[in-house]
Amino acid sequence: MAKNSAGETPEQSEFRAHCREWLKKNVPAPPAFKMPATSGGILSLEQLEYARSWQLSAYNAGLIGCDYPSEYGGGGRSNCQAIANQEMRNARTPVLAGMVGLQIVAGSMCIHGSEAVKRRFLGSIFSAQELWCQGFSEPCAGSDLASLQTFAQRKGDRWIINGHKVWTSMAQFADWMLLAARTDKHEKYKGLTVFVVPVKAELDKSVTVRPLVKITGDAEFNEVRLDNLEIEDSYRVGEIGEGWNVISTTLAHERGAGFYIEPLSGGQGLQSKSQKAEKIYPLVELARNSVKNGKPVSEDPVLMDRLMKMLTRSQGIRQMRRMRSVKDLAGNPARFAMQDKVVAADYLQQMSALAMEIQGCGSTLATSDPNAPDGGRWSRSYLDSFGATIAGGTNEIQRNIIGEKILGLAKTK
Amino acid sequence: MAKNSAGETPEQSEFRAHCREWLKKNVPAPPAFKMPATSGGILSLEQLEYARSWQLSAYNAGLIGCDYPSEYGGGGRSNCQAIANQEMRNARTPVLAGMVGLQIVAGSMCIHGSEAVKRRFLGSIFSAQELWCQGFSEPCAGSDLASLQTFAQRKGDRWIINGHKVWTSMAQFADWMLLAARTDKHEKYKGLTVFVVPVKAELDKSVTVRPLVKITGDAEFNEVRLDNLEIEDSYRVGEIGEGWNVISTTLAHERGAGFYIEPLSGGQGLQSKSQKAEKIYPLVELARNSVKNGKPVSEDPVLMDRLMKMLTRSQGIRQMRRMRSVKDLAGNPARFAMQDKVVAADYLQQMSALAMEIQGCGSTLATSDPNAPDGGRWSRSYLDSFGATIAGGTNEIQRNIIGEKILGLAKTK
Amino acid sequence: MVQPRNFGFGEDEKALKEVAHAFFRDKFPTDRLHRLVASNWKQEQESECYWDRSLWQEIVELGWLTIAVPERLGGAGMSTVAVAGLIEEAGRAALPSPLISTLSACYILDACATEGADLALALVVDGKTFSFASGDRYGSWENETCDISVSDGVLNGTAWFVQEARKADYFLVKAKSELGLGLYVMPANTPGVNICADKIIDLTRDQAHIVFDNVRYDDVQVVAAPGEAVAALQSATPAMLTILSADMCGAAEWQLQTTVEYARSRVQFDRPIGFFQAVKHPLVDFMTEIDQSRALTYNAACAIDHEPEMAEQFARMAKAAATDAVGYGSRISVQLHGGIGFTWECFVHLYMKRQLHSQFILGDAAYQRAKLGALVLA
Amino acid sequence: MVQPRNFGFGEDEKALKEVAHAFFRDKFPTDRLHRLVASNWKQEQESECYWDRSLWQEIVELGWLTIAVPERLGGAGMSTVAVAGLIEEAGRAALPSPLISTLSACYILDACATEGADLALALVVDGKTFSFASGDRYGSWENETCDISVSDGVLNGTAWFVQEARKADYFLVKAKSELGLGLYVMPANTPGVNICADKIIDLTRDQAHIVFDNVRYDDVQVVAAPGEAVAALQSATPAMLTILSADMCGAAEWQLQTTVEYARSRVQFDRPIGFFQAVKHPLVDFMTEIDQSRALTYNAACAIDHEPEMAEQFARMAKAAATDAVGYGSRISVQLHGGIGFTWECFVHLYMKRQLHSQFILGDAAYQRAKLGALVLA
Repeated sequence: MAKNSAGETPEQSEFRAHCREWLKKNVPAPPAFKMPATSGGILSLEQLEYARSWQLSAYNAGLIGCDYPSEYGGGGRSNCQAIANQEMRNARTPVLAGMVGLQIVAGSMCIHGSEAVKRRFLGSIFSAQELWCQGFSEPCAGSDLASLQTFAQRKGDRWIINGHKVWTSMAQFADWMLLAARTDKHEKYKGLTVFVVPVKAELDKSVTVRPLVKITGDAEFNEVRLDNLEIEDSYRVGEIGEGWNVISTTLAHERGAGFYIEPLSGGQGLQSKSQKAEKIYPLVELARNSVKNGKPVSEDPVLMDRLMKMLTRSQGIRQMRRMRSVKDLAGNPARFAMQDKVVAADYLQQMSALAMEIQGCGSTLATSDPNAPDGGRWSRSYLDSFGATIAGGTNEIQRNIIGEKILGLAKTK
Repeated sequence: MAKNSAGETPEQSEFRAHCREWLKKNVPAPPAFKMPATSGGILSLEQLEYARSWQLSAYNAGLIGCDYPSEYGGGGRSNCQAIANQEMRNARTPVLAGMVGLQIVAGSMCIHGSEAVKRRFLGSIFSAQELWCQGFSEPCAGSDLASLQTFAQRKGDRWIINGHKVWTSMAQFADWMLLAARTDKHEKYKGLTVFVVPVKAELDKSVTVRPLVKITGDAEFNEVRLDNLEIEDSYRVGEIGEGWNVISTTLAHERGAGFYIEPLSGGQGLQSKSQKAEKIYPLVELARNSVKNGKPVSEDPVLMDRLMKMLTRSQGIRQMRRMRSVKDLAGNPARFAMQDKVVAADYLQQMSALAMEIQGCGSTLATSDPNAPDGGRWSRSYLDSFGATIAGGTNEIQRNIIGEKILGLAKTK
Repeated sequence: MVQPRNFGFGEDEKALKEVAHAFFRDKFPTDRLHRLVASNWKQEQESECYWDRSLWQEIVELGWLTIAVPERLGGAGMSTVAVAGLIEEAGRAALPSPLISTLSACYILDACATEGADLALALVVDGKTFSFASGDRYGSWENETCDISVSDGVLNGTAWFVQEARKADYFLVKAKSELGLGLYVMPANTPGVNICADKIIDLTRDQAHIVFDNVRYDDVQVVAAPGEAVAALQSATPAMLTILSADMCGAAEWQLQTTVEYARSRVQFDRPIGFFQAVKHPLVDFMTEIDQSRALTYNAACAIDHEPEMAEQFARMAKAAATDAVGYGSRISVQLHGGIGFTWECFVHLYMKRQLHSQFILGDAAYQRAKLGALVLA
Repeated sequence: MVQPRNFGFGEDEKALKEVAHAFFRDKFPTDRLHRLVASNWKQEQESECYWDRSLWQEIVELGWLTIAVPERLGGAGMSTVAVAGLIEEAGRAALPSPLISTLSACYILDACATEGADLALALVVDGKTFSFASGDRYGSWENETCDISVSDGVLNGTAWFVQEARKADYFLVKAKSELGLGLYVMPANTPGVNICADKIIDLTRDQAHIVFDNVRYDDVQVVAAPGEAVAALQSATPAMLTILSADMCGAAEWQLQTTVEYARSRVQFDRPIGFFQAVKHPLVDFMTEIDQSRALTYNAACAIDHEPEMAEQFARMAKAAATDAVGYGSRISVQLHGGIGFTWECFVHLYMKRQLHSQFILGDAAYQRAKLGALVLA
């Protein structure tokens, strides 16, 4: 296909122009109330409605689900979601309410779901008419996800489900859950099956949602108990016993290494006009404005050395993401895709730790303290960064997977 | 037992006085030729004879083998070797020729050897009348030492031995080797047996010694091939099939965590009057005397920060060794003993790397270059440091052992 | 060697440490700490000041508050090594208390060697608690920086980052005048002394900035005359660094043992996770760092007692090593606990937050190394 | 974005890199390198200068020496991204050659934009090799430091740490006069130019200090007049840093793949050692560092071609990242090979030594970051 100087097909160029045009007119002003930086941080209904109505509007303009088949409510385009993402990022659009559905559910549902499931659910995921949560982790199944114990008992054309899920963000708002359950107690990996189960409709009946408090004191996650929840077999995603496949596809999408590129929230709530990797630039500002032990931090060579290390890393991550799309240079693109989460999570943690050191004693102050430098965001972000290094597969497990899948090393197990 | 203010028994105080007195008069002047810093670096016969005659003289004065039973040629004292070591270190005594025998062989021979073996060999180890090498590692048995393949075939009251040993320092000078061999091919750990085998007497007959060149270009090690070497069963150390026990005792002594404290070379060949851990002070000197990118290194805060980190670590190791002997503070003394090798090896490597950075471009120069700063010793010592992190059990394996033995974690295997 | 080889850790020191160990183990186990400081998880509690006053009363009655007060003033006058041993045990329990702040004040007061200082030390013997009020707006640990000024017998200004401020009966206030820095003892309830609680992350401490608004004082409250404070502070700095390091080492050992216990019991992939080197090796590394930090801490304490010319160097090494050790160890203690470590209900975050706080108080690792470098090169 | 998203890595760049990859794979496998530079292990060889001149002749005939020479002077005039791609492949082979030194000189000469510089570039087109002679006694990379002075048409002094000195036909000499720094082209065989070989650790390079003893020159040899050199050097610095980084990335990938291969085949405890996380995780970390360094290197190359105002920042990032990556990677490549990695016969030490050399040339990581900090805060 002919490509222009930026390496884009005519379809892509045209789509980019459309996005830019539409965004110029349709990005809403930030609301009067505070919005979180990610959909996981949505706690109130007014936040939810704001994020939801933005997603619907962006979906109607064709910026969400661009690369999914049109028969399921997608845009039917090819390699356009990344373009919409760039433009949404540049336009600093609001958080998308249905990120769990978009990032975690849609990709594997489209790959493994039945025709009926895809027609029933995908469109409402894109439009945020229905919200989703993910039901994989359990208290005893963290890194070793396949040891999960939630059990689905077959009963004719129905399944009766009992179990206990944790780390379920958005469960308090979700209409549906993508649930991984055991259907065979004798086979570890081959005894799993994935289902779509109702949450909101069953709330306080066969489904109980309870907030789970994080290390920061925030309740962004939930635990969900399922007691004799009954669903029809048509709500199954993939074959019986093939759940591990579905889970793997889902996790790959969650880690940004899946087949579909998920839409990105635009960072309206972020302080800088940037992706995570660029958050370093506020750190340069912080260094400029901070005084430590009687001298400006920008004149402290030891801290400046470490800051430049972080700046280099930030730019390295950014350029790695760029190189990932340049096939002739990237070699195996999976190599780039699979390391992204590990590298970005470690970076976020180290950068936050450095920011705390720049602030010195100021880092003892919580976000609620009016004297906290930079609003206390860096200490908070350090504590929060363990979400990134633990959730969605710990960095330790990720390194195993990369070593095995990319470098071909023997399996650690 | 009554102790004086330094925590010493009367026997210890008296012994310390004796050492000090004797050393004052009997430490020989450094020879005209260059001596290596460790016995493993002895390459010429004149070096060997110098180190050998010093050891004999120190042994005759009672400073070597102090804590071994007197019936085997030891000093019959209790907890006195450490005192002799301190005094020898302070007196900057020469290298001891028979370090392999003293450090590696004597302890486990005394614990596991037959009465005949102990009477035959221990005294000549202490006096350096006979020199030793260690025959454990093989090309395919490094970290996994118990997978060694050298085979000893029983034939009446004799054994016929075939195999290939590597990393055998001092083999070119050794009279004897402490050999680990397989006596049962069906049992991994329980199929091993340890023997004393002749080297010098069988050289170029059933024993072949060939130098093994290190990463630095030096040939401090050897490989040793055994072809139908025959020995009597009385040369066995420990029971048949109990070799792994003997090996473990030996390795513990090699790592400084054994029952017996081995004598120390006194550091006459070292540039500073100090143990390894104190080598940092020359680094402070180096920093004072180095110029990098147009300014003195002592005015470079980034390098000074790292230098102070090393200085702190050096002092930390030193104080840890001190605390190890203070039972009420140390808790489990094995915890201190077992980590010493790992920590010291990592430290040596990191310190050398820092010295290279202090020297900058000068670190490209080899020891043979007359312009090399500090004689090129730091780049050399960096390369050599992999001996410390690999030999005698890699640091990776050491960390396993510590985690399992001290912290009680599950075995990694 | 000037120092006794055994750090001066004799029978008295041993007995004190053993008693303290048993006391905290029995009377203040971690679940009690969690109930005390973390049972309510609302953000507002960040400005709360939870401590167990009856437990504190027992500690006072055990005489631990006075161990650094000279015998001639009625204190126990124990060695710094003994103090380090006690504080190591308190740190293991992450005890919310004004113990460290009061002992630190004792070292400063003792270095002042004035009549006023002796009177203040007598208050400690009476069970009164102290905190040193000296930080500037930016949390500087330089002796010279100060946001409080004194003139005409009146103090004005603000002391920032004052530790355990709401647990202190008295403040030891650093203030500047034209003649230099002086130190003043000030009852916490003096009119014009406004304690403004900070909202902090560490749930086991409290911290405040204290606004002095035309606060008058008597001559007897002057424990170091203008120009005399810096020498006293310099002399007390090694002890302040050393006891904080001891607290960090004790808390670090708790972090290590708790995480080791988890790694022994948590099963994933059909194995206790301690099987995996990605779990095992970091724990071993943390252990080696703790042991070096502890050894450096006792070495510093022993130097204060026996080799004062080396005390500052050794104390800066101890604080630098402890700060790096607990930075690393806090991270892995949460990380290796996995999902549960990221929750409020798990105990490890209490220690991580305490250690984060300790890392910054009295200056972080790079700060100690910069000071050390100046001393070594001097 | 000013830069093309694909780094400007188009068909020509791709073709060149692929040809180079196959060329080095087929003609200069590592066993051949080992035979060439390490078959004799005596210390004396540290001053030897082994290179394969017939292989070099093939490289010259392929035109790779001229890829950075402008087309108007008969060169290939390719993009810096193309140059980076070529050097990455040469680095993977750890090629002993004056390729980097000559290409670096081309960038400096091109920036001089003088008649003399054009004549010198024409020499490159004729297959002549160059090296930049500029270092001071302490190996400073500051443009301002210089131990060679020029007066009355005569050069005197010493250039230190000159790369590939015995493989160079010409030196590009930096010298100072009252009017400032100038650059001079000097045939290696000029009387009074004394090449004193250094004994170095890296077996794949040669290095010398060059003593200039009353060396005369013609006007045409002046490629940058006194006072003009600093601007030219500043302009060429990003390219010099970038191609060295490319070499380091290529060599690093060899280190990674070779160690991965060993971890897949070496069996201990009945398992390929790659099973163990203490082997697996460091390899993964090294991979991520290589990939960031490579991405930064191509980003810097692309900036030189398209976004020159950012070129120095990006090039310093690339060299800093590559230096840290290969420091780590060299260490683990030897460590994870265990005993065999500590021997002369194993290939990994050749790469470790080359990387150690590269880490220091043009300034180490901390130096790059200090420069970067000044640029960012400016």
